[in-house]
Amino acid sequence: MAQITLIEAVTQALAYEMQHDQSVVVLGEDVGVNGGVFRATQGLQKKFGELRVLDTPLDETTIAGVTVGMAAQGMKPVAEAQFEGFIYPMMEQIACHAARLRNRTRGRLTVPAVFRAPWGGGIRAPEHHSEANEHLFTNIPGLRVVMPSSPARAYGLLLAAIRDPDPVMFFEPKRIYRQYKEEVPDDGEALPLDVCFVLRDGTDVTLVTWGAQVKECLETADALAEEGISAEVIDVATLTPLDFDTIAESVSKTGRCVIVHEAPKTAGFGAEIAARLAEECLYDLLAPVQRVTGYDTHIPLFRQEMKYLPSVERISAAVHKTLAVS
Amino acid sequence: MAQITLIEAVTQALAYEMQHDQSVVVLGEDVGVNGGVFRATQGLQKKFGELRVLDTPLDETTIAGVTVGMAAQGMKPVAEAQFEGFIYPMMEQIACHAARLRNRTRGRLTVPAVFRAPWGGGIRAPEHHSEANEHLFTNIPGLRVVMPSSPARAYGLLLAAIRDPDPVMFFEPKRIYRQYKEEVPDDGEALPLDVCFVLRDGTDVTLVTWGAQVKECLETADALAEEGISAEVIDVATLTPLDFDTIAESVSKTGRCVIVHEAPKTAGFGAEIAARLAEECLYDLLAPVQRVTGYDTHIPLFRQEMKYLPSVERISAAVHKTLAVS
Amino acid sequence: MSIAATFEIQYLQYLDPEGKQVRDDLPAFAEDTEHMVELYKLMVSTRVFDAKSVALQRTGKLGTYASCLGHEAAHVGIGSAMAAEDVLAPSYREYGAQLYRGVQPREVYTYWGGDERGNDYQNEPARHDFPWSVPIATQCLHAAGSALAFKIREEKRVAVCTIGDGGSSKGDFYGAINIAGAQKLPLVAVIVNNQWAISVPRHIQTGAETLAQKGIAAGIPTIQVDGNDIIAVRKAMGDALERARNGEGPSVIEAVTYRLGDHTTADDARRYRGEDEVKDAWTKDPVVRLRAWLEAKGVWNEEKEEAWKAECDEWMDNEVNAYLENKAQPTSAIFDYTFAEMPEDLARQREQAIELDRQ
Amino acid sequence: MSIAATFEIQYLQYLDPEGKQVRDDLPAFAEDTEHMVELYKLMVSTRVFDAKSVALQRTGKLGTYASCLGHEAAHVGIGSAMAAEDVLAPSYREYGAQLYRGVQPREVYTYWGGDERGNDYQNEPARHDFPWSVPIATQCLHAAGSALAFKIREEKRVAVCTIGDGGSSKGDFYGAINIAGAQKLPLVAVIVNNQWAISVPRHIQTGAETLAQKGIAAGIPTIQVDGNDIIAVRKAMGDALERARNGEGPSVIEAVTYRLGDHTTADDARRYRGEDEVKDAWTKDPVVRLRAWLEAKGVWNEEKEEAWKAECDEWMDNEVNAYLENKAQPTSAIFDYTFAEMPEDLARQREQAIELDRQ
Ligand SMILES: Cc1ncc(C[n+]2csc(CCOP(=O)(O)OP(=O)(O)O)c2C)c(N)n1
Ligand SMILES: Cc1ncc(C[n+]2csc(CCOP(=O)(O)OP(=O)(O)O)c2C)c(N)n1
Ligand SMILES: [Mg+2]
Ligand SMILES: [Mg+2]
Repeated sequence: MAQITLIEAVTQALAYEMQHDQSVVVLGEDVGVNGGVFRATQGLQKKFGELRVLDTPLDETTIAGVTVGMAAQGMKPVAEAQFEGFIYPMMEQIACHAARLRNRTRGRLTVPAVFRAPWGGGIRAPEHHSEANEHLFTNIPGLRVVMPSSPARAYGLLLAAIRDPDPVMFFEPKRIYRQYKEEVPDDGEALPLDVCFVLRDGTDVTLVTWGAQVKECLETADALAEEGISAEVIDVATLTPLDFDTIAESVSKTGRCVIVHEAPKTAGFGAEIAARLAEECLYDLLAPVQRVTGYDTHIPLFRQEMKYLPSVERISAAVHKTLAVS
Repeated sequence: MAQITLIEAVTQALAYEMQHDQSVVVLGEDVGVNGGVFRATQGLQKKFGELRVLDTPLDETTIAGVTVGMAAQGMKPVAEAQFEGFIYPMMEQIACHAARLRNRTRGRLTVPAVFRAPWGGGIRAPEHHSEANEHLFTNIPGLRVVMPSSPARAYGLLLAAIRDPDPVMFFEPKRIYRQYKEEVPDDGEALPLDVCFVLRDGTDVTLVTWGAQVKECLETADALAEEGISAEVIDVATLTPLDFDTIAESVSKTGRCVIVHEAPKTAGFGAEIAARLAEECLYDLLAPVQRVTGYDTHIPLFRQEMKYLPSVERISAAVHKTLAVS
Repeated sequence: MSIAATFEIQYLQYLDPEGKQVRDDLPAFAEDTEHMVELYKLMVSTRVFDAKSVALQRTGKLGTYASCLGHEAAHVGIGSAMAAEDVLAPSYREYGAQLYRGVQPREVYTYWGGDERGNDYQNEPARHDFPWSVPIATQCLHAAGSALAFKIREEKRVAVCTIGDGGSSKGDFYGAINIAGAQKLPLVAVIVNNQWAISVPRHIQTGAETLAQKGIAAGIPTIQVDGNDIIAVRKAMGDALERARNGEGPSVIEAVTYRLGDHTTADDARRYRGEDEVKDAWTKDPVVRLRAWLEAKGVWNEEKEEAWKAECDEWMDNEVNAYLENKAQPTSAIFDYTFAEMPEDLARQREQAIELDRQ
Repeated sequence: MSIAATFEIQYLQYLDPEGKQVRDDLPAFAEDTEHMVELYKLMVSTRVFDAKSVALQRTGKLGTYASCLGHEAAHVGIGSAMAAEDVLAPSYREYGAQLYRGVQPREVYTYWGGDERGNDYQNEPARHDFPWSVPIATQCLHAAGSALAFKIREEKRVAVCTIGDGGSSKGDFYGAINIAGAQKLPLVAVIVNNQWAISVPRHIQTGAETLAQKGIAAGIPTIQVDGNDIIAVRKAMGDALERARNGEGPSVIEAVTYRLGDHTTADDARRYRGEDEVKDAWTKDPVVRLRAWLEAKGVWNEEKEEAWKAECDEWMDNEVNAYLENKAQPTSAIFDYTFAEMPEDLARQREQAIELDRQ
């Protein structure tokens, strides 16, 4: 079996599901002949035709609204925003309709759609191409917000997202699109959308993260291990609805938690996890929860972006800070 | 001096600033002859003309983009979204330009604009007219998110918002637009945008809230006082950038904190405050932080909305829960 | 200078304000007087229904309500031209079209009475239609998306959206007709131009002489019709639907009418528009006009009118009673339609809310 | 049927692809051959600049870069027609217009080199222009807002936005021309139709025969011009600017051209378009065309061409050096432009970041 990258896993999941379910369609800007600017939809139009892999006019509002309309009439659209920085024009359709049509109509009409977008910084991209704005969607009821961080999880979670009867925001950390390969059997097996994944067991501290920062956290855990510190690493994967139990269990065990994300700190999704810990695990906490995040500024253009993104050094420093408390 | 309501205070602040600063203009849907659907701009067009109080075509994207353009060219626009549920089409202009033009151009162009919107539920309004979605803006660097909760604070904070050299989201809790009157001298005195207001001193527990829930919290504090419980009440007023120090000082004193807001719980702005407490005041906390909020659902249509909104009973119950811990 | 393209916007009218027929080439459906009487009856029942709604609101039994007074020809014309399998994506006052498609007055009351069940239309074909869309113009894209679904599935169905003069300023409207034009989707977008968007008059919305010409921007057929003349509306709809069903793509129709009432019951139109204008608009009343034409043809009279109105009154009273008897939803209903499957956290919140209710 | 409105889209061209003049009525500015030579020289320097940028990217000294190859007549035509006090709101490849208005090549390099200082144009009039706008079409509303500011302040200035064929599908473009039409704002919106939006061809964007006709939807004057003929572009711009300056309101101009290069250096156009099409487009090269015309007039020749190119090379080398010598901003710069006044929390984060850097 071939080893594939995260982006190839996305393509593989799309192809699998389009093959097995006629109601699945892909739409967005440049998704057709070009196969998407990152090649996520490479080869799909050739296989499934111009209508099921539809190049749209350049208007994200249109893409989102048409997606809602199709979904409500029985299709399973997978819409692409070319970059997460261009998802804003989709907000009205997502918040007012996709996320609530089921609720508004007492279940009469539903929106089984996926909104995909390449997410985050670290690839030396131009202005507005490096946003990490998942927070926009995490306070909207009726949405699932999902972020894969490995080829296998990209495949399994995307399949689950497409099959889910409700709308799913699916954010792909573009920084690790091609970072490494792994074997991902094309067996159509979905992964659950209601669990966090414990990627590494540990006893001294829990690192909670998602997306591109999973890699940084695993590397930090490696480095810490050399110092004799045992870090548990959790990939949240599905931010909302959140599987807090898995996190709580881990932090109850380790007593210490460092939350790592790329978005700005204030009101980033890390706040929710820290808040839950303060509410439900207060007595298990041996030290204040730490957040290692982007700063409360716009991500700088690429000449300085690495200074903005959480690094192994910054995560490590936070871990040491929490361990210093006894 | 006449006693005025919160909405009248908004009008008074707009009129004052338009009178004293020629660059201030008001724009939005129905803001002209009609004076806004809530009468926030009543009488302004008559006084300042059709161009400085401009009825726009029905397109919030247009309103937001034109606001950015005018502001960058030296005006101080105050734009209105008719309800906060209709602010979504403004998101792209707010996030990509208003909040970052200063940063993008290293200070060459700036956006001294205010985006006003009636906010929240509780007035038996139709579908999509009761949203509390301030969270959308709190993770966006470069924005101030402000919410007044009394006529005097509406006047002073709105003046400050208009004068601020950066963009301000100004959300007006429509539920208390006309709830009570107070004396608000039309003296052009602004209030600071970087402080939380301690509205009531207390020693046993700190209630942290904003917007329409300030009233609920003050009522709860009254009720608690009868039981001999002394609650401190903080009106956050400016959510971002947050004056955490005032909150920290209070919670360090009381050891207990209940955060109250109308938006859904998960990833609402209450999470940020709870997270900060967990990070910076962990050892002062005598009990887990509680959040009393809207549920993680869409606010129901009005026949059920009061069940959704935080009530004195729910806040009170949370206070008792935190006091039960010793 | 050479000419790259030329365009023409046609205006269609069969009945003038007095109900006099101004053209000889009546469409086939209009030759069928029995059918025209049916349409007339629905226009009347729509008006009776509407008056009842306003009355309910005035007596505190309904929340804010958006009246359709004056739009009866446009709305019934739209609804009656559509096939059952077509899909309607309305804004919030197209009751005349919706009643035709099976929406029940009690559902309208339930919705404006602050209860989500009003959006859960029980009868086909409305059951597969979209619910009222309050966020302006968003429904146009739902119709475009539906049309795309029909095209992909090779179904001979058409999606219809309605939009106001004000709404036609919003980017979504443009996006919808644009993708429909590019992909030749079976979409009919009807601009119900009632001259006002709450307090904002038509001329502040746009510098365009007609709203119909917005269709030119999308390169699609477009026409302006007298929106108070149901024959004109219905004819233009019929033509557009037929083209769409035959794979010939989308159309725009501007139906010129007038909002005779306030924007909603929360509005007071006297604040911003003169009485003369409204008085003048009443002389173009779509109901009076069709009645005059039908009476001239000898197929309608005062007696029938009274009988039908009485029937409508009874119908509406019945609907009102059904509405008023309807108990509020249980607390659990706040939670139960958020996801197909209830997340654990939400289930806990649900339990808490139910518990709180018990106390 | 009666006619509600009629429209005509004119097409303007003075020079054919061979540089042959196809009309006698040359505009005054074009009679001034010295001026035309100046325009030609800027078209050439723009092309030299562009080639240098691509080369810089290929050698790893620049990030992704959006080339303007083939757009020189359109861009220089736009920029040269504007008055200094006017405002330009470009998208991301209108260097020809921007160089004319004082943007320095080193600023362009700085921007695409991943440094915000590139947006901080130092020279007037560019200093009051908008920076590049990556979120498609958003700049059109900035121009409309600027135009509104000019109107309110009674300044005789015009705002100009440029937008691509793809971008003209986005709601913002429609919103901008619509409010401009409704309020008669001094706005000129130029659609630079280069046939492609990354990989999406013009016909997938819209069913409209011309993009110019989008102006009809806003009820404003609109024209289609040969975008490879700088005389046509400049003439249409001049007329539109004059109308706007005189209070006669906004215009749309469609400049028909072709994107001869890849969308950006991150793109490979061979994936989605045929070589024949590109070859054909090269026969309409705007630079060759103007040169032929100037040479026929006897005011330009090979020698002058070589001399000017050499001068441009030197200029660009100088700019490149200035760019490459520019040190990265200090860490504090990540924080310093977020607000006019630094919030306390942010100041703490700033200190931490600087501290981290020191380690
Ligand atoms: C996105 C959005 N913005 C604002 C509103 C508030 N609003 C409700 S109806 C209306 C006017 C609509 O006018 P028009 O489109 O002409 O339709 P009409 O009410 O006349 O049928 C406005 C501004 C809204 N519902 N949605
Ligand atoms: C809102 C938004 N969506 C998507 C993109 C990604 N994108 C960048 S350029 C482009 C195509 C633009 O085509 P066109 O408007 O024709 O301009 P051209 O590049 O041809 O000059 C796209 C889709 C973007 N920058 N902004
Ligand atoms: Mg209207
Ligand atoms: Mg293009």
